[in-house]
Parts: sequence; C-alpha cells; structure tokens
Amino acid sequence: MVGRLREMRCEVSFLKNADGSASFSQGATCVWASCSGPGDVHASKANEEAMTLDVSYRTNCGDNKFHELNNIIQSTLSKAINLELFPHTSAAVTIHGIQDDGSIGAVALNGACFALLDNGMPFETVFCGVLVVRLKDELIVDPTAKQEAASTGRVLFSICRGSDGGPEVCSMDAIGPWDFEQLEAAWCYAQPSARAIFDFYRNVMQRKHSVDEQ
Amino acid sequence: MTSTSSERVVVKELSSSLLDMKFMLSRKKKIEAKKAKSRDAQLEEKIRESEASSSSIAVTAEAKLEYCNDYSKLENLLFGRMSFNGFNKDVELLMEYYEKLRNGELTDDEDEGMDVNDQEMAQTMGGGKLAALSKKAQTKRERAQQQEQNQESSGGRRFNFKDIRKRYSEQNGEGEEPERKFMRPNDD
Amino acid sequence: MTIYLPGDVVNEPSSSDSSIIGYGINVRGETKVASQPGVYRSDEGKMWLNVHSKRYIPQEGDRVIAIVTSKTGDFFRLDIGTAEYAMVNFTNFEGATKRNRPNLKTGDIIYASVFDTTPRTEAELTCVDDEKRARGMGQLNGGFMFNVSLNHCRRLIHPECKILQTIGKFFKFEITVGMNGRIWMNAAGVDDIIKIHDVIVKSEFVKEDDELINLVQNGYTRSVSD
Amino acid sequence: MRLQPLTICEKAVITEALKSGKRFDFRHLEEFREVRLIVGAEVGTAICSIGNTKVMAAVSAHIAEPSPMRPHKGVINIDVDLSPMANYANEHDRLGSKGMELIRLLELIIRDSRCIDVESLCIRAGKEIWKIRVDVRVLDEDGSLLDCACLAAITALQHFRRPNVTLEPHHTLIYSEYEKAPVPLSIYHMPICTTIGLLDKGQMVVIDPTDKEAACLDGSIVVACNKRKEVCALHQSTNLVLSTKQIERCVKLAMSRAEALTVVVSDVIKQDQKERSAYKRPEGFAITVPELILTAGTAAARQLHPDVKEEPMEEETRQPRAYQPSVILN
Repeated sequence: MVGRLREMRCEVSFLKNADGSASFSQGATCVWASCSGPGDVHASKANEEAMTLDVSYRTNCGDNKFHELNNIIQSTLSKAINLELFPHTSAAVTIHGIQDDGSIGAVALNGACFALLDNGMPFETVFCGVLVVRLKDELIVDPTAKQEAASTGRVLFSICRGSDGGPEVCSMDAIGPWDFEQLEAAWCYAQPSARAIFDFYRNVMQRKHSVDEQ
Repeated sequence: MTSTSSERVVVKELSSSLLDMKFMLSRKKKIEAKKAKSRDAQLEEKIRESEASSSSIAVTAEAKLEYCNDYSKLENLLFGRMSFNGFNKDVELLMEYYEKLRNGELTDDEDEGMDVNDQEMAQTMGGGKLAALSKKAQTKRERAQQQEQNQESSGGRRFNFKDIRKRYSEQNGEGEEPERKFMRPNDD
Repeated sequence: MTIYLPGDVVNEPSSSDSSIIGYGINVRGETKVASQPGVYRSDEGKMWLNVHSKRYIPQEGDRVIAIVTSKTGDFFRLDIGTAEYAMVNFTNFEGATKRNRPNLKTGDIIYASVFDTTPRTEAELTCVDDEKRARGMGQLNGGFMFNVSLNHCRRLIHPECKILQTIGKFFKFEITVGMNGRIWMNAAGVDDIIKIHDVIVKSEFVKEDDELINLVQNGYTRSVSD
Repeated sequence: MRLQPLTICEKAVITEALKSGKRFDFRHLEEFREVRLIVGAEVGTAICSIGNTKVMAAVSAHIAEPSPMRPHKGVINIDVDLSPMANYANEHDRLGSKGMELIRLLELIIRDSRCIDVESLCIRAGKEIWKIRVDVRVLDEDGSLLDCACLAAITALQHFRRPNVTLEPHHTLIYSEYEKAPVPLSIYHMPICTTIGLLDKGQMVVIDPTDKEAACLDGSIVVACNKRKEVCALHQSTNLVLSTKQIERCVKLAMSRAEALTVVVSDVIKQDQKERSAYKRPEGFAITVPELILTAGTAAARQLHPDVKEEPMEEETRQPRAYQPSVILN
C-alpha cells in the first residue's frame, strides 16, 4: 500500500515526574517522550539570552550519546520554540524509542511534539515528522520495518505549520539517491499525512481539555 | 548549539570575584538589574521590530489593546484560602471579606470598618516604634509569657511573631488580657 | 469549546471586539495568534486560553505557596517551582519590624503573592497587600502540602466549581490553593487529610456532574486502613 | 533541574501517618503496589511498572573475545540509563551517584548471584563467546526503583533468545531466526529484590515505599531472594543499626514476595510463548489504551490521497516546469 498512514495511538501526561509526557505509537512503532519545562540551568551550560535546549533520543540497546536522529530533532525544536522567551533557563526533551517497527524518526518527532503540547510551554508552531521511502521507484509513506529495510532511498521530512496554516518543510534528512522530481513527489505525499497528524494532535488535546467544560 | 552572542561593548566592569564579596551584595544586585533592564530593552526592540515589520499599516489599533496575563483577574477566581465547617474562623472571615470584594460591594481601599478603632489606628500609625517600645518596657518574664501565650491562643495556628492586628482584635473579643493602654513613651 | 494549538490564528466571533488579551494569546500585527495549546475562553471583553500545564511560570499578582529554602541577609530565599528562586523581604510580612522578624525555618511554607517578575532576576514576593495587612497571606503551619497541575488548581478556586464545596459537606477542613500547582490543607486528623488528598487528586479528570458526588461519597466512607 | 525540597509539614504528616499504620495510597504497611509486566514485540525486551515507577530492560547479545583469565566463560554486563524523563533532576548521559549505585546493585544481583549459566555462553573456548548486554532504561521514578529494574531485567533475560550457532573446524555458523530456532539463555534461578523501608530505628517496617515516603523514612534495606528461599543479595544503603530479628523479618517478607512475582514472570513468559508459537504477531508495547481515560486518543489508519492535483498546479504556474514529475500511483 502506498499512501497509507498507520493507526496512531497516543496517551499524554501519564508519567508522574515529567512536566509533559506522551507515549505515541504509529502502527507497532512506539515511542515515549517527555519534556520538562523551563527549569533552572547549571551555570556551566547557562545561556544569557536564550533557553538551553537539551534534546536526546535514546535507543533501547547501546549507548545513546550521538544518535543521528538527535540533529533533526534538535533543529526542529529550536525552530519550533522561541528560545529567547525564557533566558537563563533550560528545557530537557527526552525521547525513548521503545519499539521500532519502521519510520522511527517520524514517530520520534511526533512524540516530541505531543510532549511539548502536554507541557503547555509557549512555542511557535506545531510540528510533525513523515518518512517517505522509495521501494523499486514506488513511494511509500510511513513504511514498516520490512519496507524500510528493502527500500533504496529514504527521506524524513520534519514539517511545521507555515503562516497560512499549511504544512511547510522545517528540516529534511534524505538518505540514498534522490533526484528533485522524486523529492517533489515525496513532498506531495508528505503534506496530507502532515495534515492528518495535525488533526490528530487537535483531537487528543480536545479530549484532554474536555474535562473542564463549563 | 548556536548561541546568539550580541557584541560586547567594553564597559568598565567590576571583577566578578570582587562582586561576590559579602559587602558588595547590594551593588551586585544593582548591576545585575541594570544588565537585565538593558537586555529587556534589546528584547523589546527586537519584538517591536519584528512586529512593526510584519504589520505594515500604522499600529494605531494596537494602542487600545491591553495585556493581562493574570488568571485570577481573567477568570475572576475566588481567594485562594477557604475553610469549611468552621475549621479556621480567621479564614472564614476572610472568605466573606473577599466575597464582598469580588462582588464589588466593597472597594479595595475602604476597610471593613467593624474592627478598626482608635487603638487600631494608633497601632498602625505608631507601627513598629510603639510596639518595640512596649516590648522593651515589658520585663523579660512578661515577654516570654506573652510569646508562648501567642503560640496556642490563635486557634491552633502558632504565630511565632507577634501579629499585632490578629492578636489585638482577638484579645478584644475574648478579653482575657487587660485592655492595652496607650503607652506613653517614657523618655529614659 | 474550541481548542487552539500554538500557531493557530484566533478568530472567534467574540474575539474581534474584546480589548483585553489574556494568557496564551500573542498579537502579531492584526492577527491574534495562540502561543500555547489551550481552550478559548472569553468573558466581557476579555479573551484568553485555558492552558493545561504542570510547570509554573511566574506572573505578577498570582498568589502562590512558597517553600523557604534559606535565609540570606534580610531576604528569605523561596522555591516556588520556577527556574529561578524567589525572594521575600522580611519587612513584607505583617507586623514585622527590624527586631521582630518572622522566624521562618528552612522547609516552612508561606502563602504569598508575586509582586515583581523581571525575567532575568529572582521573582519578588510579598505577604502583605498595599496597606501592609496580611489578608490571609503569611506562614502556613501544620497541615499537609501536595502538588497538582496548574489548571486543576485554577479549576478548584473557580467560582462555578463545586468540588471543594462538595468536599466541605462531608469533611471539616481548611485549604489553601496556590496558583503554582501547590495545595496546602489542614484537617482534624491524619485520616481526613489522606481522604481529602485522595479526592482532590482524583477529581482532576472527573467531570463536574454526579461522578464527582459519588467520588467524594466513597472517598468519605472508605476507611484508610481497614 | 532543581527538585522541590521536602517541607516540614509533609514530613511530619507522612511520618505520623506511617507510625499509625496509614499511607497516602490506602495501603497497609506490608502491602505492595500493583505490578504490571509487559513483554515487547522484539525478543528480550520488557517493561515493568510498580505503581508509578516504570523501567524498561532490553537484552542484546553479540560475539566477543573472552578475557584470558576465564577463556570458557561468557560475559554479562549491565548498563543503566537515568534520563530527565524519569526525574527532571537527572541529566542526559550523566550517571550520578544514584545511577552508579543502581548499576552496582544490579550487577550484584544478576551477575554475581550466578543466576545465568555463563559456561553455556561459550562458543569456542578462548576465541569466541557470547557477550550479553542488559540495558536498563529508567522511565519514571517513584520509589523502589531497584525492584522494578531487577524485575524488568530478569523478565527480559527470560524472554531473550540468542541465535543458534554450530561449530565448524575453522569457522562458526550463526543461523538467522528463520533457519534455526533461536536458543533461550539457561537461567538457574530468578532473584527478585524487594526494598523495605525502616522507620524509627528499624522497629517499624514499611514495604515498597514511594518517593515521598522514602524521603521521610530513616533508611531502607534491599533483600534479593529467589523462590527456592535462597537469599542472593542483602544491601543497606543507610547506616542504620539493625538487630538480626528485624533482618529476619525483612527476609521473610521478601521471600513471600519473591514467590508471588516469580509466578507473575513465568505466566507472562508462557503467555508470550504461546502467542509466538501460534504465529500471532505479538502486540508488544503498542499502547492498549482504554477508551475511558480522557488523556488518550486513537486515530484509525487511513488512506492518503497525495495532493498531486492541486499543489503542483500552483507551483507550476509560478515557475514553468519542463515535464510532469514521474509519480506511479499504486
């Protein structure tokens, strides 16, 4: 199946100690994410003008110091949060890849955004991740592990919302040979899935806020 | 991690080790506040620039907008302290006071009137000086007795500093203590 | 009951005429943009977003519960759950004079209102209103303190919310709700404290109708260690 | 980030409640919190949660050189990861004193108690052995962290299957899971540890204390024992003088606990095996979220229609394009 977004499930504010926490799963790929709000920062890492953002993606096995997903998540978050709003503070975003059944990068980005929404910290725009792979020059969105392993090229879009509300590429991570047309086509697939994910954000937050309906 | 480093204008600055000295504490606070103000000014300009550039038309409409981030004003919340079934009488008095304040019958500065009398006025006007004098005049034993009497007389609430207003108004009510006379400052 | 995510443009029918912009909404030129995820609320010319969060960001005028951490010179250093410590001058207590200072130990808690917040330096608190009167603020002795999310605190002291009044029918207790998500309460015995604490924490995701009544009911009847 | 300091009133009320046998979550002093154990879709992963404390353990194996002193013994090493998700006072990749203590205790319980047969991990003496790596990820922290970590690690080790291997004179053949069924580790016994809090110099015993309660207790003692009533490890973190009678009492409590939990672990493993043998795709950690909770949501899988029609049209008008992009629809 080409343009098919797997079933998404999410549960928010289920961890006791994290300010904002979310467990998000797309199909069988499951991620736990937490975002601890503007807190105090150690003098060595303090930045006078802006908030210090401490992002880390943790895998199941092996050491997690330098994981390739860290850069795309860090750059997306730095763009999504207006860091100058809280000078001399720090925020810690942790994403644990609990179970990996394909497109773990996209699920990590969605989990991070849910954690940020649950935290309630002011930030600029909602963002999400979509992975598009090319399998025998056929484009597949949100692939499973098998499809991803057999693919000849992968591109991970991190999408945030432009001023007009439509999806807009925030950062991109392409692996494998891609020419411009195919990237264009991949982007055409990524847009509807981004819209679907943004609607899912809205539904979950709506449900969460429905408790204090007057 | 890109850190936006604005260019540092060289200003004659006191060394940080000097500023950490105990006696330089207030000076250090002043310098920090000044630095914070200049940084806020920069931040304000940056925000104003970004706004001015985004809204091309003259920003007259903005003048009438007002910002208020305080939830208790926005949602007209009740006062934070509540007591039910007479657990704490002081708080229940407060609840009525704030209830009236919220419904606007009572403007903020006007007092509730019922327990303000001349001694009260003398206390607040005389304020610290009189209290200190009367305290000094008492002998130590009297003062110790006064101190522990404060502990248990306030409905289980141990005020370890003499809260003149509460003590005074309550004593009037229960009257265990002799009426507190206006103490003429003895000029020894 | 429409939810706004950050970046959404807020254009509700009542939003055009309201002149007071509240929490969670920024004005960019002509458009009003949501800066935090929250539900739109408006009331006589005021509009704001009711945001769910657990981390407190100091706002002037909020009444918070602060924990005394240390005493430096004539300031008490307080923890109110924010990035920077908060300070209160010993003179900002009712009836405090040079010699008659409030003796607060580390670990004591006070109910104070936020007086001045410059983002970079510590927030300044005060326990007296502008006529030097406590009006209920000051040290809180005894009782028990626990943490709840900020929106639940606001909901507890909302005029139309009946949670505390319902609990009041069953128990004899006193409660202080701080805007920084901390609740201090005092009741007759440890049993009552445990029961009330349980009911308040559980009532966060219970809607206002009969569910609440039987939550409080079985909270009351359930004995602590049967 | 800074933690909220413990206030005097909290400590007073919690201690007073504990002394009169009452707790804030309506438990007796000798009552445990609910234990939930989930085994993952990948082989050798498990999440255990005791009350609010949640820990995930993942086991992986690879071939390595043995140490010259012990050429025919496999190696097990344990790595703990405390992240700000568990407790915002932690930092990424920084193992504080708490983390080091956790590693030392887990090694004490899992490795030094010889609960796994290391000889069976040897492939070719002196050259190739299996190196088992147990990664413990602390996800949420609310007291009795060591119990949760130890239980998760034990379940993951039970659940783990290493690839099958045959010896050839000059090389070794490693089979994928499709050719030969992977082989479980040989585990002699299952040490289960219990944290027991002590109050007023050891007289009173508080089982499975939460974070707040642990802060108000005088100290705690950790007892690890297995269902055959053997004590594998005994550890006391604070300097509290305990009489033998008190320690015996704690050990007895831990024994009953060990039996109960061993049954839970073996049930979960058996149930998972039944599913896998029936070739049913294991659900694993994908969240099974009850509909009732207001803080959860699901969105069904849906078919997406790429915006081939509208989007490129505008782009094309904006900048003329040589040819239509080659998109193959399914």
